[in-house]
Amino acid sequence: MLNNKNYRDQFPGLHQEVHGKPLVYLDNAATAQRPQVVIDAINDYYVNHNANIHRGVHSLSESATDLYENARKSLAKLLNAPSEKDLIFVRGCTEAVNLVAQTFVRSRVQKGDEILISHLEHHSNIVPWQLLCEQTGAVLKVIPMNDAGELCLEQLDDLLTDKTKFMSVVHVSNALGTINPVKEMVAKAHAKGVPVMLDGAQATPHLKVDVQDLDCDFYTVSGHKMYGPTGSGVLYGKAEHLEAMPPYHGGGEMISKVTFESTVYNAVPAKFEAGTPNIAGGIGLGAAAEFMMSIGLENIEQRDAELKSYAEQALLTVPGLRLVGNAKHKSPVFSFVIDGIHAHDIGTIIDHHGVAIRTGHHCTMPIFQYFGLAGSCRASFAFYNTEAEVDVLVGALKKAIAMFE
Amino acid sequence: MLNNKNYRDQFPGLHQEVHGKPLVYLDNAATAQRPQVVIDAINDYYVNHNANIHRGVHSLSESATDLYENARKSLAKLLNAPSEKDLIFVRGCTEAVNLVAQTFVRSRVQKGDEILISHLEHHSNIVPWQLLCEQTGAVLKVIPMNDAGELCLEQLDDLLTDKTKFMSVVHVSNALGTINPVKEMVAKAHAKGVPVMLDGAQATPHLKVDVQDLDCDFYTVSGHKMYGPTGSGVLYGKAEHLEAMPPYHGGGEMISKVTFESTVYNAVPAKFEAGTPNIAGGIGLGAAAEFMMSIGLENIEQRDAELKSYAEQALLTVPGLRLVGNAKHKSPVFSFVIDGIHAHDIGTIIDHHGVAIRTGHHCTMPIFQYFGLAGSCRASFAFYNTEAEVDVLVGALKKAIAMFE
Amino acid sequence: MTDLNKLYKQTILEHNRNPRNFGKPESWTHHAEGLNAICGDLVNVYLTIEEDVISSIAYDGESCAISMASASMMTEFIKNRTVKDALEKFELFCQLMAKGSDVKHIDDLAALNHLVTVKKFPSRIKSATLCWHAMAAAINGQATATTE
Amino acid sequence: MTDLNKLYKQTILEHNRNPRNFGKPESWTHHAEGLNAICGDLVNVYLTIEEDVISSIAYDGESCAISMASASMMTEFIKNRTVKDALEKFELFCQLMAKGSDVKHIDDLAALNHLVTVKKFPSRIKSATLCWHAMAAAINGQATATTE
Ligand SMILES: Cc1ncc(COP(=O)(O)O)c(C=O)c1O
Ligand SMILES: Cc1ncc(COP(=O)(O)O)c(C=O)c1O
Repeated sequence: MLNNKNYRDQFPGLHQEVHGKPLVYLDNAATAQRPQVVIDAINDYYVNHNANIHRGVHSLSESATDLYENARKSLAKLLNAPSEKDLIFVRGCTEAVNLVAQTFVRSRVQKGDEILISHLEHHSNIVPWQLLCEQTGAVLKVIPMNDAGELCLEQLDDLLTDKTKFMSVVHVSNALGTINPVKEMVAKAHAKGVPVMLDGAQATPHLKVDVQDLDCDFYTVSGHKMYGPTGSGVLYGKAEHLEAMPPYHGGGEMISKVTFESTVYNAVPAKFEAGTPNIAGGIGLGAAAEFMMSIGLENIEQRDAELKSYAEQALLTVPGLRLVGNAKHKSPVFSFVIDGIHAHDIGTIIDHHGVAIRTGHHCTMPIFQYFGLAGSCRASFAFYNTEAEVDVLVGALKKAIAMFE
Repeated sequence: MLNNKNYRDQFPGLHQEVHGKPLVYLDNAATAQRPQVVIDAINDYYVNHNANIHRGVHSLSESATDLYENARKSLAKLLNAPSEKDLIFVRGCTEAVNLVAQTFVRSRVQKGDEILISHLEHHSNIVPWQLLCEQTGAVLKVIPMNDAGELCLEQLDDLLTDKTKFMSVVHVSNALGTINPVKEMVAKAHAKGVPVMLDGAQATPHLKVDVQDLDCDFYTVSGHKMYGPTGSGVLYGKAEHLEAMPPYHGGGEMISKVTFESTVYNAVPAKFEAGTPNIAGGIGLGAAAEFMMSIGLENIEQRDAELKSYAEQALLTVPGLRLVGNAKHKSPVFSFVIDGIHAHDIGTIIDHHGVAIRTGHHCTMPIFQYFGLAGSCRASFAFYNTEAEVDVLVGALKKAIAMFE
Repeated sequence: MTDLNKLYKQTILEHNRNPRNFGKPESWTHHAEGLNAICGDLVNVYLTIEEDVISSIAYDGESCAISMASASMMTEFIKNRTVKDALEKFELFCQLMAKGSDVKHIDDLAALNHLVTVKKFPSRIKSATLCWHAMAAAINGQATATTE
Repeated sequence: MTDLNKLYKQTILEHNRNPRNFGKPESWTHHAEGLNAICGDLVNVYLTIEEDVISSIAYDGESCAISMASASMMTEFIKNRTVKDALEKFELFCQLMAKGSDVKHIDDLAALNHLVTVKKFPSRIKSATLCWHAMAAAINGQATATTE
């Protein structure tokens, strides 16, 4: 069992006041707090190993390179990737999706081909495909969802046609918390020969992810959502794809030989990592991965389940509150609306009680179009949140309602 | 006059030992050390303002957004940009060049059109154009250089033809230190109606840069080279270009409205900043800009000049040492080779005396092809380096030579 | 009374309960939508301009109480003004609400000055100005105004 | 003697002064270039393979002392071995030099074991293995070997 109190102590950002009230941070799906070990790893690089990586023969550059490459190994372990060479460091999930769209997919699609996404996607997994469709004449298809906020999987086989060249779906919805049955979806797509990318932005903070077991072709990780630094993330890709794909950015590191006439690209993953990367960010993300493994993903999953059931019951005691999305499998993320009060007003009011939630469309406008809503309030939990914080949230919501009466 | 000692104290990375010897860090052109204020700014964000930006109504998100947007203002001040809205946060110069190539330039070139760069470019300002040429059928043209490592400007007018659609040149060469007369070059290009990007990676750490005075269309800044965090940087663009350009990455933040059928893009600069950015990196970069302005760029320029003349004289006392590149206007960067000893061997040997230099082609292979060399040793100075450190370098080089005798 | 109470009780809720000029009119000469990109707020402003005078103005949309109340106040305030005057008041209102500025009151803005309390909630300033941007856009013939 | 001196004095400089099998031969049956992407090191390896035996082997290129000495040693060591044997020795040498491994000596590698000191300078391991990768690439019909 997870000793919640001990872990809370390790997150300095949790221990502060907002408007004179103790902070209740329930905006974890937007970005998580970072544990001291992550902040220390960043500091340690800047103070003791501050150098550029890969290119230097001097000692600082060597040790910085080791730290960075060890971080890649930690991430490979977290995701159970076959090799750390299958991981490309990126700024976050958004860059990862754009990278795959503009390299792997762009080199394979022609006019009339189809790209399949789902109704649950974050804008990051919609707009890059719209741009690609504009550029290539490909067509965007969407797996529909139902009133519970679950995907209509019975339609998947029909949506996977001869023209489908790629499928990209979210593992866990940031807006509704829905956990999609991605292993089954990958299998269905593969049965039709369609490669699959999974958007893992909201999955890695909560679930044990095994890319080999999922058998996905690509998997995206957002560092800042899994307790790591901002501007960090990784893209996992099957080795055969990474080898075959054209490069993304041109620049230093990603080449082995440059003349003005021609250029020989470097081996994977360097081929996709042009320029000086976010070195401190990568190192901090490695520390976050090690931190999560030291807690144990099964412990995090268990704690999530406890918080989820407590929060769900507590929220339903708020008069006029309606939950948006109630998938059978979901993460501790709650989208809700309250009769007669706009989400932004609720957000502003409960902030004055120290409670940080997100309001609006959460970068998933199509989901809210489906429900005929402009947006929602979203309370999203991490394993370090407590039942007492749920109570503060509920109390604050009741005060907001009182104010509007 | 700059009190060097005081400033050294503010860089924690300078005060350590390597192989039991005090570190002499002369690899500043690869990446600089960071002052404590930059490290503190990163920490402060993670500890006191840890939240995602732009999207939240809660207090932490507001203060994080303010810090991030104030950083943009500091950068605008440093570069004398007309407005902070003309600055796009990027990972570094490499991303900036790729962004401009794939948006502004790609939408303007056709088969047979020409892109003009120079022989002094870093791979980051070569390979993105080669990729673009492959994609569009455009042709890459190169402004030649002379034995001093200066560009042959008398040929520029002829190289700017009716077909030239864009010119991208380095402000200060990372390999040789050459400071190009970029204002004059911009004027010549503009006279032929050609827009210009300047690669400022090595300029901002050393020179007062005024984008309005230079009148360049785009200017790139690498944060990690100007005492800021890794994974940070900005692209300056003239407002009219940024407005007109198609977006780069698709994702959250860069849109105002998404449906599966169509998408409305957000205003500049958000249009180019899809996804969660490197928030801590941007904030740290703002702190670096403020730090540099507090020292005064004119003081940095003066200190550079002192160090440069001292180092040049000292290096020339090393037997068999030959400087590569001796431009009239140059930065305190010295590329050199020593008869009969390969650069990497020198690098390894002097590292054992605590001296960190870079060896190899410094991501500028064409420069070394010109000189018929595989690479060089490069000692690159920052204002915090000292004359005593120059002496240590020279002593270490002499010991390396003795070892090979 | 806390700022929070002041903002909601005094200024906002009254207009929310009794919105003036709310709803899509049967006809209009000028229209624009105001979009707040970040949070998805939407306000439509409909104007009828006759001989340079805004003879009628209405709004609808889906938006927070601050935004809706601001729109309600704006329509009351703008109705029967000349186009030129309306645009001048738009500028003044933006000055009043500008983040960082210390302006607390602008004589020409009469009752609208109460909205200055919104500045204590910086992320909500755009809620208050959204309808004004839409109004100005409509006059200028633009279909959409966004407050980034 | 420091590691640095040991590396350079004992192992490397002798081969640098008297390189064995240096220079581009008049003819060969197999060739590959080895490129060290990071630092721009270049080694060409030329083999003549007759009935599965490497009857002659030579190298040239522009590279550091470690890389050049390693190539010189390799050519002495590999000459007259069968292709199969050469590839096995390549594997063994890579094991010896692998970053992180504790292997200090491999019986089958005889004189080459001195190069293990290079492991004290991790960024230079690739200098020592570059020629070996090129040799293996040449045998396998690849034009270029890179050590990322
Ligand atoms: C489901 C999902 N996908 C993608 C993203 C974008 O990730 P990032 O912020 O790392 O670019 C997010 C977060 O905003 C998300 O929640
Ligand atoms: C002149 C020059 N341009 C571009 C770059 C690439 O910059 P970054 O490391 O920020 O991608 C560098 C640094 O490596 C450089 O020195």
